[in-house]
Amino acid sequence: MSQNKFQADARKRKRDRADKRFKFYGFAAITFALAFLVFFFVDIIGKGLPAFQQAEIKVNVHYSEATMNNYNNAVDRQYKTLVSKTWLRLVPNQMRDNPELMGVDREEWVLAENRVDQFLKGNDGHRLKTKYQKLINQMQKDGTVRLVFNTGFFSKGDSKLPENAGILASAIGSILVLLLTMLFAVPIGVMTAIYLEEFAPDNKLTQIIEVNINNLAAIPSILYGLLGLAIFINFMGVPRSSALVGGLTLALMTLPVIIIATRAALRAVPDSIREAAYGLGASSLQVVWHHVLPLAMPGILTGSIIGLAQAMGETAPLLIVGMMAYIPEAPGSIFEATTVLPAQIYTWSSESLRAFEERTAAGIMVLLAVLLTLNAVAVKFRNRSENTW
Amino acid sequence: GGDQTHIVGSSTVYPFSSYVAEELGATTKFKTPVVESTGSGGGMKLFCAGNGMDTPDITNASRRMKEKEYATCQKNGVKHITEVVVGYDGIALAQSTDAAPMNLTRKQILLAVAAEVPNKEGTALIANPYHFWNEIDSSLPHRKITFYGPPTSSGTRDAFEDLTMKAVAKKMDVYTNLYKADQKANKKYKKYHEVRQDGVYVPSGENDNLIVQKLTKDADALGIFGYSYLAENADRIAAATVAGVAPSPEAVQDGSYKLSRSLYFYIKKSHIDKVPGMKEYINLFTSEQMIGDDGACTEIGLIALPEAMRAQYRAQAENLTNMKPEDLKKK
Amino acid sequence: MIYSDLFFWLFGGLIPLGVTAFMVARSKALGSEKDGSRLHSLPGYYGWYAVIWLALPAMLSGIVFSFTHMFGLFSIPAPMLLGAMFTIGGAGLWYGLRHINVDFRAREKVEKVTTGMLVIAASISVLTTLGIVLSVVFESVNFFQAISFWDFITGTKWEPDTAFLIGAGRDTAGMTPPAFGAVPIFAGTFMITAIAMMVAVPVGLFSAIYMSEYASHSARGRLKPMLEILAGIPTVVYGFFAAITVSPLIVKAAHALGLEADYTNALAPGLIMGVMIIPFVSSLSDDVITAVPQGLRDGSLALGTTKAETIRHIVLPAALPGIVAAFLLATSRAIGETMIVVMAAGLRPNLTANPLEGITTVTVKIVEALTGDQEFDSAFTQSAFALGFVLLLITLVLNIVSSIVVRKFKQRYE
Amino acid sequence: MQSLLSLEIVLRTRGNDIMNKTTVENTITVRDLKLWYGDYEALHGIDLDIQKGKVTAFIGPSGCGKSTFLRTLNRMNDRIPGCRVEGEILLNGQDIYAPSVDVVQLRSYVGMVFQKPNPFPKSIYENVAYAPRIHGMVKDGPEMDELVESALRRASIWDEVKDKLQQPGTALSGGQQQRLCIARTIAVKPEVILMDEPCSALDPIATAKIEELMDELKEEYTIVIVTHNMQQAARVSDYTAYFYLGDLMEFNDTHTIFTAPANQKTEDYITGRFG
Amino acid sequence: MQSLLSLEIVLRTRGNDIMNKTTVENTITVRDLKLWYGDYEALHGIDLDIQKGKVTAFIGPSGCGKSTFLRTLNRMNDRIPGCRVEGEILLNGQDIYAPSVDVVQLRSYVGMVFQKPNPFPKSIYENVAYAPRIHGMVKDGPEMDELVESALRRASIWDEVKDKLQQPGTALSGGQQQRLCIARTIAVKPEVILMDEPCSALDPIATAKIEELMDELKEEYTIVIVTHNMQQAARVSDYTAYFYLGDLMEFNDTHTIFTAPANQKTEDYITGRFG
Ligand SMILES: Nc1ncnc2c1ncn2[C@@H]1O[C@H](COP(=O)(O)OP(=O)(O)OP(=O)(O)O)[C@@H](O)[C@H]1O
Ligand SMILES: Nc1ncnc2c1ncn2[C@@H]1O[C@H](COP(=O)(O)OP(=O)(O)OP(=O)(O)O)[C@@H](O)[C@H]1O
Ligand SMILES: [Mg+2]
Ligand SMILES: [Mg+2]
Ligand SMILES: O=P([O-])([O-])[O-]
Repeated sequence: MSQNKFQADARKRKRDRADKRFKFYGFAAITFALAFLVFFFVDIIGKGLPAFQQAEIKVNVHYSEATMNNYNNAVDRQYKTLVSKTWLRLVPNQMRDNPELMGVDREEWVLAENRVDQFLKGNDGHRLKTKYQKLINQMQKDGTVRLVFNTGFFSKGDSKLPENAGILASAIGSILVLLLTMLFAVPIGVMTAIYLEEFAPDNKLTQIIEVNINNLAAIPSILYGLLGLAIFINFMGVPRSSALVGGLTLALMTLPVIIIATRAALRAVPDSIREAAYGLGASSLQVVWHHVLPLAMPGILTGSIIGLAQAMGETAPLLIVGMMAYIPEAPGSIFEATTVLPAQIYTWSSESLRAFEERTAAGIMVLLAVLLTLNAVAVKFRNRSENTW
Repeated sequence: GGDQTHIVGSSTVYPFSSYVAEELGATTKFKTPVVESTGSGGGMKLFCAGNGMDTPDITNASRRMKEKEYATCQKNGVKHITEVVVGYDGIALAQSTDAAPMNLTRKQILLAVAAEVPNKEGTALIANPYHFWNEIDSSLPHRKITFYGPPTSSGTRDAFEDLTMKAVAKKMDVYTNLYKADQKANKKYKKYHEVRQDGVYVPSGENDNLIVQKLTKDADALGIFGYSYLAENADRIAAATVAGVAPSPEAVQDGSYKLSRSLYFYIKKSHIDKVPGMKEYINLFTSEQMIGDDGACTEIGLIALPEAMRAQYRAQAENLTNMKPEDLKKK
Repeated sequence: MIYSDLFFWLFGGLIPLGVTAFMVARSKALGSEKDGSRLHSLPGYYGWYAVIWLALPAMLSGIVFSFTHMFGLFSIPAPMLLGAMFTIGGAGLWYGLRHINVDFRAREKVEKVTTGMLVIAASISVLTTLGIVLSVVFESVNFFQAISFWDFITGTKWEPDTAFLIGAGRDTAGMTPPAFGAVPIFAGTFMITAIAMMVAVPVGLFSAIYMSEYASHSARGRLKPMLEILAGIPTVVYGFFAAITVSPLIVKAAHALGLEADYTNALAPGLIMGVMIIPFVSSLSDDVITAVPQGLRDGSLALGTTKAETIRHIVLPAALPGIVAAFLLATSRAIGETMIVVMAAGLRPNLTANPLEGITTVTVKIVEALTGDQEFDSAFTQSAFALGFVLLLITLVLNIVSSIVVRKFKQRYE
Repeated sequence: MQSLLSLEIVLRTRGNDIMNKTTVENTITVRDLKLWYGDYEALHGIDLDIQKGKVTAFIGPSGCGKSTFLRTLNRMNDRIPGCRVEGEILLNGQDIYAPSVDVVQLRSYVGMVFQKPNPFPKSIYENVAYAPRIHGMVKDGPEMDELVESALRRASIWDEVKDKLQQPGTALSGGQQQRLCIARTIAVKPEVILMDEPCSALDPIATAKIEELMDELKEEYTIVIVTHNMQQAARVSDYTAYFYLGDLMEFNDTHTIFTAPANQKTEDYITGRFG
Repeated sequence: MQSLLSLEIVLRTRGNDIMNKTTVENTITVRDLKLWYGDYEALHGIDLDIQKGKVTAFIGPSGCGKSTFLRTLNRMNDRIPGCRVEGEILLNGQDIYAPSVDVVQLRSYVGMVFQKPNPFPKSIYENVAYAPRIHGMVKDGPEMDELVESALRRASIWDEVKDKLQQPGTALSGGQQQRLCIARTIAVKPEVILMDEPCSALDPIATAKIEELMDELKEEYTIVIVTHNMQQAARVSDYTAYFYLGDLMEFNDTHTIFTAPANQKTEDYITGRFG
């Protein structure tokens, strides 16, 4: 017995190095993926952050008869191009609502035009004419321009003018579409899963159905767009671009995700619980309703949230059912035209005005924040369900 | 339909149309009309599908309605249609501001993008051999030929072919002789407009911003798109001149810049009393405030019609003049 | 949307009616309980039984009427329809209430109906598949009547311009007939998919190995959701990123190396798509690697092997079917991905092996054909469905293969 | 060897007990019971009478069909797809496989306790109250409280849990969980209680408690127990059935089986020659 | 009672065997071994000598720490997060928990066979050749063939598999799989073989084969076996250790343990009073 029998020899040391290398590959892979994530977020945030500020300028506003006739007269001529049209055009309405304003002449902070905004934020593509640049520089010294938090971004809908564009309408649209998706996909999905997992006989047919459902989960989402177009719009006459058609289309897409997750959750409920309940004389539905479902609930919720989060970020099928449109107002009903956040991002990304670039990125930030929150909630549920038994 | 105006159609008219919609929504009590960019043809298809309130009230187009489309409309009961022209769109050949200025003729453009071009002697057609501009004309720089342009599905592409290729080729004997020799088999040579497919002409998606991005990075390339994009990105891209003329509202209006076309919208009269705000939308769109010389749409890239024509179309819109099928035959 | 209002009224009316029916039936059941005899089922079941007899006929008749209306067979005014439905529902309720007595097995009946509803839900899911397949097949059949299937899948020239022009009603006589050779388009799809897999497979697999074999339980619990964020980022965002950030970087890098690169190169969307599908590979592989029985690891380690040797020689081969399934699933994701390529890849069908050249993909062509200026029944539009059809076939085959493989794997270890 | 012999003494005493009784009442009568899992015949025709108020033990090597047979007695095997039964099982003279039988009702007469304690992840109280509630036995409220208490008392666990009835049943120790499961079964007032290796997951002390409990319960219930532990069978049962490869090899009073098995296989098994 | 007595006869014979031997060589010496799973102390200070060329059996009720202790002997417990060991284990006089010890090397000297047969999902040949190849013991080719054959022969499975060496090991029956696992362990030429209930998943015939095999193997290897089956311990082992709740209650030659246990707990367990 050599003293070194249990110690590493040369060959073993070589094996140890291979061992370390292998572990390093794994580490490197994870690091790469996470590094990309960081790079990605830094890039998007870097692009989108400026959009959360908005330029305002202080000008003399004339509430006069002339303004009433032509809103361009509300400010002095030299400031006309510096002030946002979206503010200007509302002055006559304001005067109509508040007759006492007539004849008033006062200084006010008003929304600046997007070129001013871009110039102030130091964007090279601001396109502000040199003479106005000088003016703005002067105003900066006088303290009559400022950057303030862009509340409009959260309180307004889409606009053709970037300084007025916000995500409210599309966010509401997203919520509405998501609610519809949930309304259709969750009950049907959960019921399907319950049937397949707890009631269906295990025969060829159910196997085919199972394969089918797995397939559905992996079908390119754009094909769901084709389906939505063919079935809901052309066949059933659901209005184009409406929240309903979007919700239904996405529901079809989400359905398999929910089914698969629910089945997994049901399967994870130990059979001993079912046996116990059956042994006490509970009927199959009572077993499911009283015992299995409550226990599977966290898993079902996780799956549903993940499925809905996916639906919320989906764009391609909506492209085909007409949700890429200029829809600046939040829908009043599920039959009205609606836009959703990803669609809004896509439309902004194709706008020609440069100031939309930062809004596109800012929209992405908002969407990501929502999705990450949803995912975090899902992970919480999943962890909870893993701890249950 | 329903309680707000629903507009579909051309992606080219979309920015103006949606601007008007926004203004209407912001300054009146009416709901903001919904504007969907479906492409001119897609819009016609939806518009002509019937008179139901779930069909669009207005369709935009970057070309005129076709007789076939008109017939479909009639067949489906959309009898009374009013046609309105809102302005011109210039088609710009743009390049990076970093590139040396470029002046091209329409014939040179044809030779650069056509699938078949005359050989050196000008006697027969050969597959397009040109990859550098100076191969087409020695006065042009040694610069790689690359076009980023709209795909076949776009009205802009249609116009580009009409205004450059067809316009030149129909006067070039190399092509027309072939047509004359066998009118049936060689009909395509009457007004030749086949675009080469060997990678020199890169069809690019509807997202014109991406083309702008690409142009700023690829100094050799030329991009084909609407004048509004050019106007908006003047710091990054500049237009090539065509026959010495740069695209500008004036040049388009007086006809010296050849690559331009009219933009239209079509009104479904049967909806006008049922849809709140539709009438107001039409009035606003045709107003001076929008499409006049200093109008809001003009500021974002629309090229205004001459004053007289504006008045004419305003009146037409006001009266909801019914379009006659004969009108469509006229060019 | 008068018919949608109808649904509103129907439900609005049914709910209070249902509550009443429930109460009535329940008390009738309780009343029938004489001394000695016990109700067969819990009283609530009798209530539900009545509710079912009320709601089911009413809703069924509503659905039947909606269908006849939709197909234009006949329609009656909405208020009348509403009345008819409530009458039918009332009749049902009356009929149902008559059954209720002590020995009536209400629970069994209610459970039958509930199970029936589960079956219906399951059939909706199944019909969805059928719907997708049918709606795609139907249009493709029209397309393949005009263009031979063989030419479609073997042709190398995709020049549909004239078909598009015909469809748009433009003058095309005498022009080159349209060519629908899908090979270059599929080649583009496969190239991008291949690039994506080259990123996703090594990164995903090694990440999975690290998470399942090396990372502590809590680290794995944190890493996995973080990686899954990659799959949760909307594709439109990836598309934006690929087109605006990555593509120019690649062109710049290529120039630095003296290479020519298009801005619509296949590499940028490929790489980004690869990143996007990393979690598909990593999470699924992680699951199957974790599912490899601990006994195999113990068995190998007890023979005096290192961890890496055990993983490479025992664990990975054992998990292989599952890993392959993960790859196939990721592949089908990549093949069907749309927004990234729509925004970052080109539109030009291009049969090339150079990833720096511009190429196009199936999904891009589908979007192009369905969103541009076109007549709906032109061959050009239908080509979208034909492309979708082949796409569907490919992903179907991939998924079926992968589910078979996974089933095998599970059979072996569960 | 005195330690090994003590077992024999236990057995002998029991045997005498049984012999003294003369009235024999069968609760369950099984005739030519065959069972298939798909194509596999797991039981080859079992004939057996289970006596009222007695403990009957099933023993035999792993996979011989003890559990399978046990589960036919309250039709738990109905749940298994592809499982098919032939033959007759009479419970108090009624065929439990007759089409008119409501399985759900049947199981409230024939309760079951499983190998792994499987309390519901609910409170202790709810664990016991669940079945009486779904069977509509008593109303929630004082009546139910009473029922729960009496069931827990009879399962000899009341004193341990009376102060924490609202705590989850899963938080109890294994042995307590198993007694909770028994209490839950008793709560529906069954006639027969089936137990499938109820102690195999428990420690010795818990096992002793359960065995004691069985002895008390048989006053009121007929008990059938599957066990791997020969000593346990000898200790608790009045009758023992020895199964081997799907056949009932031998069935007799426990004393006889353990002291004078008629069958060589039984003897080999009991003496630990295999298994 | 003759059947129960036969066990005693077996034991007596064995006991005499052991007594006759005088040279005692310890392969493994364990001193005051304590083990914690996190905060839970699973072993409370074990002292034990395992003799070379003998079979030592560990018995005791479930959860008493038999497996835990067994796995400390080749440091398989290193893999369990939160598991901590104190005390000393000497293998041939060398401390196996010394920092200089390479666990991987150690395990090639102390092999292990598990409760559930766990052949690799590879061919039978590869199952056996896997470890020798990694350790670089012989080259692939005739030498390897020879090694594989001799290992399979010694595991008494050669005749059954020699015609299907390329078939997957997982396709064998449970007993064959377990012998394959033994062959695979033997192939690395270990000094000690640890077996954790190697027969508990097997049928009687397969069990008998493995027991036979153990008897042959102890000529060359030191064998430590955990078993639940008292009869098995009595049949195969030379020494028996009785564990109870993390303590080594009693350790002695098998005969003494089974006939005259010093400890009341041991006696209760052996006589089946619990467990
Ligand atoms: N659900 C099933 N499907 C198919 N075969 C089964 C099923 N359940 C049990 N078997 C088979 O039926 C036979 C009897 O099994 P059973 O579980 O009744 O044995 P057992 O005597 O209870 O064994 P153990 O002591 O291990 O619990 C075995 O061969 C088993 O493999
Ligand atoms: N990985 C672990 N983590 C925490 N506790 C453990 C772990 N493994 C075992 N234990 C605990 O340590 C104690 C001893 O377990 P061990 O598995 O050694 O018992 P055993 O005697 O082998 O029992 P069995 O006969 O059931 O195999 C038990 O209380 C067990 O719950
Ligand atoms: Mg059993
Ligand atoms: Mg153990
Ligand atoms: O959308 P178009 O204007 O290109 O038809």
